[in-house]
Amino acid sequence: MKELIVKAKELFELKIIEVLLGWKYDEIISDVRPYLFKDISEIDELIYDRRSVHNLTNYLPNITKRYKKVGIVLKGCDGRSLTTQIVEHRINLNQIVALAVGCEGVDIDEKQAPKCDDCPTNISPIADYVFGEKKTATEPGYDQLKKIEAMTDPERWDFFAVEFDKCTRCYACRQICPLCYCELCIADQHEPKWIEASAKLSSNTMWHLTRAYHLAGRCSDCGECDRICPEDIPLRLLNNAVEKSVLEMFNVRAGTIPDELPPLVVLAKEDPDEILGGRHE
Amino acid sequence: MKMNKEPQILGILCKWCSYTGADLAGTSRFTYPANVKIVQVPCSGRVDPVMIFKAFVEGYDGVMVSGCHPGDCHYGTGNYHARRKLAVARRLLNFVGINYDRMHFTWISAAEGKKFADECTQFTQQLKDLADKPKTLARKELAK
Amino acid sequence: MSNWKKLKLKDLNRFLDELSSGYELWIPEKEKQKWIWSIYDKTDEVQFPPNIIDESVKALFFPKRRPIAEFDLKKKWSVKQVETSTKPRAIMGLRSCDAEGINYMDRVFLHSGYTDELYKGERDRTLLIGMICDEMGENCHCTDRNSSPDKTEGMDIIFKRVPDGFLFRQITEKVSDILNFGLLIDTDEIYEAPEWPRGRFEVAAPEDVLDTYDDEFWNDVSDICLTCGGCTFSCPTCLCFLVADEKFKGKCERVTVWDTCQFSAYSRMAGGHNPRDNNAARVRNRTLDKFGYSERKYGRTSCTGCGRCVIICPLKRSFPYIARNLTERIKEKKAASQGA
Amino acid sequence: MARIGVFICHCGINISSTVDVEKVTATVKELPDVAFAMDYKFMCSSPGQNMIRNAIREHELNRIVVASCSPSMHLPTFQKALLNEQMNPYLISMANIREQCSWVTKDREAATQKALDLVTRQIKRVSHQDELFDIDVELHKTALVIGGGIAGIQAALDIADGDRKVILVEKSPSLGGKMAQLDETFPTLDCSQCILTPKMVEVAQHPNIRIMVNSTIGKVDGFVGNFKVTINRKATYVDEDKCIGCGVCQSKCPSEVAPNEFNAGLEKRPSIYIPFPQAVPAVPIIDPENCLKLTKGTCGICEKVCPAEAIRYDDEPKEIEVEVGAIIAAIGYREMNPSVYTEYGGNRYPDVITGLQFERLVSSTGPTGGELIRLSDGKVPRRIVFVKCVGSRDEDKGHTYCSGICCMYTAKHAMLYKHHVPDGDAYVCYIDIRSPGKSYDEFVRRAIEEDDVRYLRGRAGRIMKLKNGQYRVYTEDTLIGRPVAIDADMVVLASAVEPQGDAIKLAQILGISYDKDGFFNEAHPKLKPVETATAGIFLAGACQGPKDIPASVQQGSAAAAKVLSLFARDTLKKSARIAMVDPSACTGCLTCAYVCHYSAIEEADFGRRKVSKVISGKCQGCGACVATCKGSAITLAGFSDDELFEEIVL
Repeated sequence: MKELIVKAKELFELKIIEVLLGWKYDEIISDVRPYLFKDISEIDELIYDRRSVHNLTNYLPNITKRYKKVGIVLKGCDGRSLTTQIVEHRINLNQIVALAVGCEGVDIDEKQAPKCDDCPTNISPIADYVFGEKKTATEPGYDQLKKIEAMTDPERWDFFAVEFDKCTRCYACRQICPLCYCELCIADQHEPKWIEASAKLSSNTMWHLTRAYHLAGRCSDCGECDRICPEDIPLRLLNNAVEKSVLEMFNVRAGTIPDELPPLVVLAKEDPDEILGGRHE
Repeated sequence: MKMNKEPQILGILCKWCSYTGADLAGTSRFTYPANVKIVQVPCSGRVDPVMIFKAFVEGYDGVMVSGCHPGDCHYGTGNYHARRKLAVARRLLNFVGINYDRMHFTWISAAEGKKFADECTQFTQQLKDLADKPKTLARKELAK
Repeated sequence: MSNWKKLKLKDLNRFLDELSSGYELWIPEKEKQKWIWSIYDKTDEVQFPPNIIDESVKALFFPKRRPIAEFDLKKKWSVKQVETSTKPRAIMGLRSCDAEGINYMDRVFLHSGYTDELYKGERDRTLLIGMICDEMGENCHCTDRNSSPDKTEGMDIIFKRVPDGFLFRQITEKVSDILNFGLLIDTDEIYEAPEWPRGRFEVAAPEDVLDTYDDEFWNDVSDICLTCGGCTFSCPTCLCFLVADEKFKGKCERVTVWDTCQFSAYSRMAGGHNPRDNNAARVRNRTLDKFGYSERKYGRTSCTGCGRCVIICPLKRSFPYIARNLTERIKEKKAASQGA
Repeated sequence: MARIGVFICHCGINISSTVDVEKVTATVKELPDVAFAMDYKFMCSSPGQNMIRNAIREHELNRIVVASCSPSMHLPTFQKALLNEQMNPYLISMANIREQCSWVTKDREAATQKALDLVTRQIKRVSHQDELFDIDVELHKTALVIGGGIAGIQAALDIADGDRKVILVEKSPSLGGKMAQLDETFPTLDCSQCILTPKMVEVAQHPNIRIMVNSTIGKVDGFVGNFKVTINRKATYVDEDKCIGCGVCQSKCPSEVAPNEFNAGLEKRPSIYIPFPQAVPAVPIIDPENCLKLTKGTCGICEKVCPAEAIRYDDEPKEIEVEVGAIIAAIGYREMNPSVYTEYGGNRYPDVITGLQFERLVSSTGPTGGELIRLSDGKVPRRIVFVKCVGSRDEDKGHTYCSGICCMYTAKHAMLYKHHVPDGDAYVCYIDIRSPGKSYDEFVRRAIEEDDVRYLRGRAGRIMKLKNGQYRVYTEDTLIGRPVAIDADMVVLASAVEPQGDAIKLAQILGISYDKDGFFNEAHPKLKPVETATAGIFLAGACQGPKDIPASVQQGSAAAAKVLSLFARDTLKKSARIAMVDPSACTGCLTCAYVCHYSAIEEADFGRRKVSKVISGKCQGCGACVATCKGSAITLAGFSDDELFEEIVL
């Protein structure tokens, strides 16, 4: 990604950005990790390749508080998170210089991340500079999701009960999500206790339903929660189920259109009543 | 498999139309199953799907939400917002194994006492007809 | 004849069967690539991992969710205290770092002016049968924390794997009968301590660590830590909890639930003020607690060197990154102040 | 700590016949925080309320639960008891064990269990209820009256005479409504125009009334005391300030194609027209669909002949914004089109007309100048049949309700016929005669006894046109049990009263409810007949249900009295049940502002952050923002998460 490095240097030189959020190789952990480049001298270490799996937008709210002009390297899914962050007033777009890369997919444990199989947008909708090719959007396959959908109700619950039961409520999924940013998460509230603090099937179920619902029409399927979960709970399945509903019912793909309001706060008089009843196979 | 015992139903009704409709069912002496417990909210737009998730986790067999007919919301647009939220919640719950038919959303006006009683009766029957919901869903930690 | 006794490999299951007849026996079990603690089942094929068990033994004394009282919500004033089981229990295969963690829990729950009765109950009924690691794990660093895999403090019995079986030695007087089981035979073999590797993750002295409170360093760390709290849950000496009432169908349980200083809600006060409202402050708090505050309060740093925080970290770098950079930062500062 | 008093009502035997009230009382006594529980026959009665007051004092109660009828019925009653003991009125909660329990459950055990469950929920809820304080808001002391018929006119005049400003909006070119179309009125047979016209003139000349004709309501925002209303005024193509009402334009207009609305379509009118001679205001309007100038660009005669230069072919619709404190909906009714009644000819027979058409036919201002003749051939009808209940009390083709006024006006029509054609025959086919009201039954008797109108009890089955130009009405006389056929020269159908075509649309704009037929709903069928469920919006006239003139006038005056009593205050108490943002928990995403129907959420500073803030005067307490806030930073007082949680979770 030579052009990326050249452009980054130029932006630093022209003082268009103060810092750049990107990736670099860290020998301590022998892996690529997110890194905040603060000086032009570091830029040669900037990496973007199949190991750049992290969604960097999660760090933006903190960083934009400390720096006025922040450059960020964005994959397609990350850019969609950014769109929603901007609509929800988390980030001021004027502070951002978006370096959008034409994402060719990323790897988890040396295999292509499952999210990339379902990716409809390889380029960020917010882009000041574009590096790489835009791919024609393909419809998500949702292979895993469709397998679950094909099960009977009790089978589906049996499947999820096992998964939810594993949850230790470490909230890594919440912390890594760029769109989980409540000052006081509903799971941390004391009165009323919609979601009890202890890890047990009932409260875990509450947590996972609520988390997925709160991401409805917002989740960009960056897959970070799924990757990070220490118990390997298939969180993407839940996200995708909601994502698919929102697409089918409201024809909205979260974050793909800048300035578009999230579908659950849109006033939609024309929605058909059928969305409240009848089956949606 | 059918349920023998009466299914427990939580009815969340908007104050202006549906709660008044439920009152009218009483005034007109239309009977319906006693297992419907009504909670009043100012508007169906006040209904947060988290309440519905909680109701299922707490062991209710079905949840019924009703507001003013589209266009008739006392607050103008609350029921449109509710419709979107609840439609998403409903499909999410179905995805984890809680059947669509355990959630019943309807519009009942203040004049529709008969409709309210009928909806309650039909919904109760619908829940009885459903295969037993996953037993594990109701919390059992305290029973342990 | 040494003060060790030997159990032949073929007798292991019979030994465990006999042990489990008098004790609720907990042993490590491998589940989906991870070692966890589980109750011994006669059909199990028993294995002991070469070094740490992924799940900390903390949860066996201080579970993530621990009922402490019960109420009946349909009656007035109906509080009932929860009592612990008195059935004898043995935990077999824990490591020196686990024992260090238990020692630390003892300091917090038993010897700091207040006794946690539920913890004491669990502690009193438990026999600790420790194992000396075969080798130190990739992330182990107990040797840098004033300990080593063969440290026996806190154990009741210790054992070591040898090619054809196990060597056992009694440490405390708590139980002697176990070593008199017929299956344990006298032997001349003894355990010889090897030279354990050191210097993996050295950390500066507590006073120097505490001195970094206002350092800009913490801001840099925070940019790449999610404050997910995974490290605190897996840590054997992170003991924060919150008290919650959990109600269901007219009954209520008051429970303690693990909490973590890594969550913003942890330090949020009733009026909404949050003294640690950013990642930097929270990461700093945890690090300073492990290597500074705990030393002041309980006389020793609370990090046992088990390395679980490294394993669990979703970003794979919290501890080594922080430790190395912190120590370097302190060195830099010292050099600078000496130079000046 | 909560000290809860629980008061359980028998409601005579309304509750206690299916609910074991004593058992419920004994059981709730044992619940935590319940300091006192009792049951009584009529909790809402004066002794009942005194029991509550005494218990508050004696047992130092700080929360009250009353289990009785629906809170919509008696919550204010019990709140008063609290207020009398200096307790905050929001510290009470009601369990609805009558409408939603004893009246809908037959099984005693199930009803008792349900009642216990409902009371328990309210006991749990009430400890989470906080003291709330109503808010004072200023109000605009101007009323908006929608509809310029007799009900609207009466309401506007009464309010204006009370020295408050009124904006009177009428969608047609003139005030007057249906009453202006009537000939004589029952039961006194005084001339409708003669009693209405002075009132119309009074309205026109009243300094406190602003008339806006040719106008409809586009949008209503805000709340009681502070409505913002957008009024859409049609393009009329006539400058009303310049027009002198001479009517020359109307007489010279060459395009007479559109049906005359005022004369119920019995004749055509010009494309520039004053609807009727006494119209107020007496300003013509151009019908843009038929005007040759506006459709084809030709003609232009009216502009040439107008002595006042008042014609404006470039006129455009206007949106006018007004701020008002109260609204009265008085849009009246429309006569049902009997076209669905194909058995009565379905509008194909020229001499089978509706009641309103008959009014125009006998009126001296009507198409025939008051001469009663057949429109088909100009002959005087020698025999006439009146068919009642066309579209009323007919589930299949019409409406289920009784239109109420037809019995009376049919009697009047028959009498008028006999006065015009003394030697003619008048028949009335009726199902029932409904004539309650002062001098009403006497009026009907007069028609039968003095004017020799023949009443046949039976529903007319069919009307057939005969070759000789007559119409054969097949009916039966159920009193003698024989089929009857009458050959008549003219048939008048008493077509049903039904809501205006745009009634539902207006209800939705106003945010008021309507019944299955489309009539607007009053807040309470007996006790709040002119109020709607929306504070500050009132009803008058036939838009609420079929009504005759006296009833419409009464309701107009009643609504005006309500408005005047509202305007007697300088500020309004607004319910404390509104939303509040906890700024420390708010992330400032402002998604709450996107869902707020009242634009009641604005951005505010909180330390270094931007957060949402509720404008308390604007918030109406719907709670859409609360359900949208993922971080639960917004609380709706009275319907907080805490309160609802306790009701949901048992």
